[in-house]
Amino acid sequence: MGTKKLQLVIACFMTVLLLAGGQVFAADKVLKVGVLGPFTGPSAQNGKEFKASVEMAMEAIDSTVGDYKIEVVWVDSQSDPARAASAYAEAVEGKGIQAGVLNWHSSVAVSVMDVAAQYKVPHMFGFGASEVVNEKWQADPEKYSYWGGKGWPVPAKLEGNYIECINEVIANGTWKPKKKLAAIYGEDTDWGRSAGGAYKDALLASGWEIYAEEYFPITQTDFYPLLAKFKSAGVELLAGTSTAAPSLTAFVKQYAEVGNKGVLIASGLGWIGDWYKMTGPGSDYVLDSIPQLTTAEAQQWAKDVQAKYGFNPSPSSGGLSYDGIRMFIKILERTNELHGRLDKETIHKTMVEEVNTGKLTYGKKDGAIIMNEYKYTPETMPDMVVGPDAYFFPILQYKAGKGYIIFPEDWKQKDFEQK
Amino acid sequence: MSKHNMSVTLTWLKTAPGLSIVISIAVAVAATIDAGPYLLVNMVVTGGMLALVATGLTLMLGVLNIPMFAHGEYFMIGSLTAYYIFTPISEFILEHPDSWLVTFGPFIAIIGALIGGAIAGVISEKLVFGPLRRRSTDNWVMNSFLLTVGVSVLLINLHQLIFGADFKGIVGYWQGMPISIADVYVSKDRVMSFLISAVIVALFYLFMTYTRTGMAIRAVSQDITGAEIVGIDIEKIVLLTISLACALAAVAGGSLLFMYPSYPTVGLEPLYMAWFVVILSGLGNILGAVAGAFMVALLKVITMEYVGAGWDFVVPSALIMLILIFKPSGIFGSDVRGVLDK
Amino acid sequence: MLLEVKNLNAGYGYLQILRDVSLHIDKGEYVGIVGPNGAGKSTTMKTIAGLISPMSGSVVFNGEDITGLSGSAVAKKGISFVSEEMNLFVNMTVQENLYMGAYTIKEKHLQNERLEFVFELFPRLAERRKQLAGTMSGGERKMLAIGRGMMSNPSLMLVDEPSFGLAPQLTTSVFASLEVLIKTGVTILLVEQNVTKTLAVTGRGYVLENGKIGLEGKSADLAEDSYVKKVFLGV
Amino acid sequence: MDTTTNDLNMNLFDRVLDKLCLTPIGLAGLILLLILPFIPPFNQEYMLRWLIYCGFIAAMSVGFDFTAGFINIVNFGYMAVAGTGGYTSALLVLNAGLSPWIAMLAGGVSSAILGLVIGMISLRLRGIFAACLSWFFGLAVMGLAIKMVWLTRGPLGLRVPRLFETESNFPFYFLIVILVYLTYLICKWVVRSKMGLAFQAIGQNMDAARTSGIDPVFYRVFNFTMSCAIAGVLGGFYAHFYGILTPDMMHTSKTVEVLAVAYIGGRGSLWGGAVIAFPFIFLMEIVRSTLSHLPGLNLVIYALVLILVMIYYPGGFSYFYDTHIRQPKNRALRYFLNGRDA
Repeated sequence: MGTKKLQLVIACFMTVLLLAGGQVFAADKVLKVGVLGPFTGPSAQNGKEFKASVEMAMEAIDSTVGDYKIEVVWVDSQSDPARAASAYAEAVEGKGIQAGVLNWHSSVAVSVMDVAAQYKVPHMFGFGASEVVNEKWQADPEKYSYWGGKGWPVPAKLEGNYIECINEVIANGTWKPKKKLAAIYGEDTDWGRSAGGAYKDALLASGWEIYAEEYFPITQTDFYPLLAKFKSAGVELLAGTSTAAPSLTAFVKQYAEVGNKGVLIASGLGWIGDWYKMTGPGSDYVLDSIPQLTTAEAQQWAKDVQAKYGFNPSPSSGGLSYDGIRMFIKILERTNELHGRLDKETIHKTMVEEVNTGKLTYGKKDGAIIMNEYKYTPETMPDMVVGPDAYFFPILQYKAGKGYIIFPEDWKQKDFEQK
Repeated sequence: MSKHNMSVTLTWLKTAPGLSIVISIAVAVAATIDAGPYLLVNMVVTGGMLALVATGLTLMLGVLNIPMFAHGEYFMIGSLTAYYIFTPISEFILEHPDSWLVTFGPFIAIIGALIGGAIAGVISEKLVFGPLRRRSTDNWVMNSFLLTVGVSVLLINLHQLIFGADFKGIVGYWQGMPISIADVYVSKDRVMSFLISAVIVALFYLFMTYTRTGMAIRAVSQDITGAEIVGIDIEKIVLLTISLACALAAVAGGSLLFMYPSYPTVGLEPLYMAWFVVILSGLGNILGAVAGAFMVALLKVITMEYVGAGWDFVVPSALIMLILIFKPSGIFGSDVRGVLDK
Repeated sequence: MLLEVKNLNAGYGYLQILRDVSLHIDKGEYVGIVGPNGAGKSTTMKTIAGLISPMSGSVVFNGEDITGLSGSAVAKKGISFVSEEMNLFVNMTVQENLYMGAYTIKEKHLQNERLEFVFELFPRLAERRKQLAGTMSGGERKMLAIGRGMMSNPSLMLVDEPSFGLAPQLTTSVFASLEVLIKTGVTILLVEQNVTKTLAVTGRGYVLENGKIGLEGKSADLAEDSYVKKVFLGV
Repeated sequence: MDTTTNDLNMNLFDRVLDKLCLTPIGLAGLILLLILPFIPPFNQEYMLRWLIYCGFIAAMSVGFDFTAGFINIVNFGYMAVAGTGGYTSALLVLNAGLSPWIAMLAGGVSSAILGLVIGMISLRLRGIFAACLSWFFGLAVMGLAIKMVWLTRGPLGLRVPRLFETESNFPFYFLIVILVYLTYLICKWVVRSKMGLAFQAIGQNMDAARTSGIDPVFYRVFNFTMSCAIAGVLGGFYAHFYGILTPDMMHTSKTVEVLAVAYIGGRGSLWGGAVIAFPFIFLMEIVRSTLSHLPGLNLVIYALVLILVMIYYPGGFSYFYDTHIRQPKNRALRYFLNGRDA
């Protein structure tokens, strides 16, 4: 039997090879853009939101910039830096992407930065926030100029707000903790540790005592032993974050169940579109900081996503990525205007000359739905300008599935409430 | 207590099971005094759920000699089934808060998970294990092990292909305030999941000990030829055992949906833990597996308390390896016949 | 005729052991199969019991063709097999083992009747009813295996090497218990290496050599046969 | 392929070939692998990247088969062992400024030590229990890599300098092909010697081996140490090729990948896994890449192939080759397939 069958198998194999190889030779005037995101794995929910945002933004421009057809290539990071780097390199080598946008994890950013630099593919608006990304970027700005402006600043710039808010609340007497004992928790990733470090610094600076710092794998969903430990130690303030939906919602839910009476900061809960479905009333009184869908346009966007994709998008992963991809489209349009052609060199040039210098910004006037303005300057790079009139997250407190802004003072909708 | 009983107890205490049970209880008591009663409560609740997953695994390994690597995926099937049954029920409950479903809806979901797991088990036997058994007899343990590895990868990725990789979770099964035991708050869901697992494990124990079919399963596990010559229909018993084992894993997945949302690789952690239990306690009896489950739960909780989050694989697995060096057949394993590669 | 085996060919995998074995047993008979090691005695038994499926030939029991049925199906027809390895359930008590022997009987009271009967036959087992089978001595296990074989109230018992690995005095007691069984009207097919003993107790016998039936006839005649004497009895 | 003949009739070419443990077709395959990167479409960088991964899995599967196929113990923590080598190598380069080449060897040494430890503590265990022990060991090592953040940076991964300071994948490809061949050659030499017989004796029946004067302790530990040393060097290659090392590399699912290839290739053949890895892994990569909108499909196929092979062809590809292809009527062809000693 052997030989004939074997020949057939080999023939099939070669055909598949040729088909795959043939992809590289596609038609002219096509710009392939890689969208990097965790489409599978524990953060797949964010990947889903990315996908919806990109598809909607592409639909709005009919996937066309000038006479270029934009083709989206999904690059799955699988929440793992090594696999992400491989997938990205493959997208460049095999599928011929000329530019990339978005990204979720910091650890992925750290590894993909090198790939982008290696192939000189400009990448815009990756979310990897941690200091490591910035340190690496600043160590060689020239090389990493291909890793363009980030979509999320280092935690210290935003996460410190929580502690500021808490201290303010204590100062004006709305909350009277028995003792200033805090604990820090977080997912065991660059982001989790980086944010945890930000809380720690801010807490220690304002006279808090830290009981413990606990970092757990992003797939963990059983926190009862940990939370019980915190409770029995009398921890009054628990600050932490996770980007993985199951992990953080379980944490919040179990925090309430275990009977903790203190304040819980669950940074990132609202980044998950349908978080309330998973936490239920356990999320009452929890603090979080997420951007708000304030404008009519933003609310319309959320409705559209709900209608088209069947889930409630989160302003942070869905909304920010929507703004990110639209800003990227603006960059493409500008590049086309300046150079008359779209490829990795011209896009990179625009990014370096126009975006990173603060010349090209994207704001409410362009139709941004989340932030007032996305603006990068040489001083802030790779972060954006952070501030209430540019990029800013207010602090909210949840009640019955809705968030009310309690900080900063001028945006305040409600006062802080104690449990 | 007579003198004779005393000496029997003393000898038992010197055996591996006696020693380890006494040490475990002592450690649990010491840690409870040191840290607080919540530790004990957590250990009991975690142990209950581990017992459920581990008994299914023991059954597969002990009766059929299948070192099941896909056990966690039946856990996942259970949680998935429960999710798709309970989601419409919970929506209905939201609109009709007085309905009988408020109390009994979760049971429907959990029983659904049980049935789902049993069906999955039957399908696996018909499509996978049966054909292997008919074709290969030598090197059975390793071949079936690799087969279950394949099944595991297959089920994980089928889940991802069909249902997507996102986390399908629920807020909780039973509403209401958590129950307070000695200033330790335990949510109704956890109490119920513990009760469910206790009832199921007890029923299962009674079934295996006293019923004709249960005895037939034990007979098959001890001597398959002997079972055949007394007239036990091996095929039927094997089918029943596989579906029972899968149902046990699935019911664990179903009743723990509030804590482990369903996603493709949700089964990995229960799988690791169940294997810890089975290897630690050895292949002996169900009671051994239950005791082992509480020991592993204790290890896990203690690690979490004194070492920190994220260490709960390192410390227990290191300890179990240590125990294995001194007691290769596990603590309660008097007889490891059949699993040795002879 | 209770059992009729015709032209049976069987073996393991590609290895054929039995060649055209034919034998028959009438109701109430006590028949022995003797032969040297590796002659295929156990294979014959296992094939009749359904543990090995034959390559060709037929096994007819009580007028019903049972060729190729599984072991459990054969057991349900009323044949019980006491194997050489005994195949006891080592982690079950004596009583549980015996109850398992009555697996094909559904009614509890009938099971209990059989249990009483076996306990009467082997009082030793009654004494140890709560003991685990795995902790018993060789002779007791043999007794238990035979007792378990009795539990299903079989019309035919296949007993394979009951004396294997036993001390001489135990062998005698095992043979004595088979003697008792015959008196209660059970048909027995016995396989033994101990030729003298076998031919002394059984009524009729077969000599199996190299997978073939060499001789057959009344046991007393076989015992006097010069060939048998020369080969097996070393006379 | 398995016997060394010092037949004087053999010409020099045949003798060299025999020393190199190759048949003419094996040599042809090796040459094909070496010229592959010059043939379109394989000359594209991304295809080379896949091929390098194929080579890595191929070499790993040879090392894995050295244990699984010969002493019949599945080292279920094999990737964790490789990861240890990778981390050792990476850390030495990063912290001690060692050259990656020397560091890779040091990685091999560290893994060998790990293998020695696993081999020693799993001595009293057989079959599935030894597999479980190595599995738990792997889990513990992975857990350590995750938690020792100060050293390994935890899940964030280490940035590792690459072996060649070039962006091209070419040199890496040739290196891995050489590594695949070297791994095969070393294992084959050992297996051909008296030691190979001892391995097989132990693998088939440890007690019988012991009674016939073979010391299972030495051979088992030696086998474990050697296969782990191979894994360590390959782990170093992995680290210095991808340039990033995360604990995820040590995950059980990665071991499953190696194991699947080794078993589909055919256990106990050494070459089966290496031969099958290239087309198989490559095809899976194509499926994954072209059908990226169906994530997990490649793994579904992977699992299906493993299941089908385990049920219907547990001997794997090498067995198929030996029974169906190896002995053609044509003499020239037979020489081509078997070399002179057939």
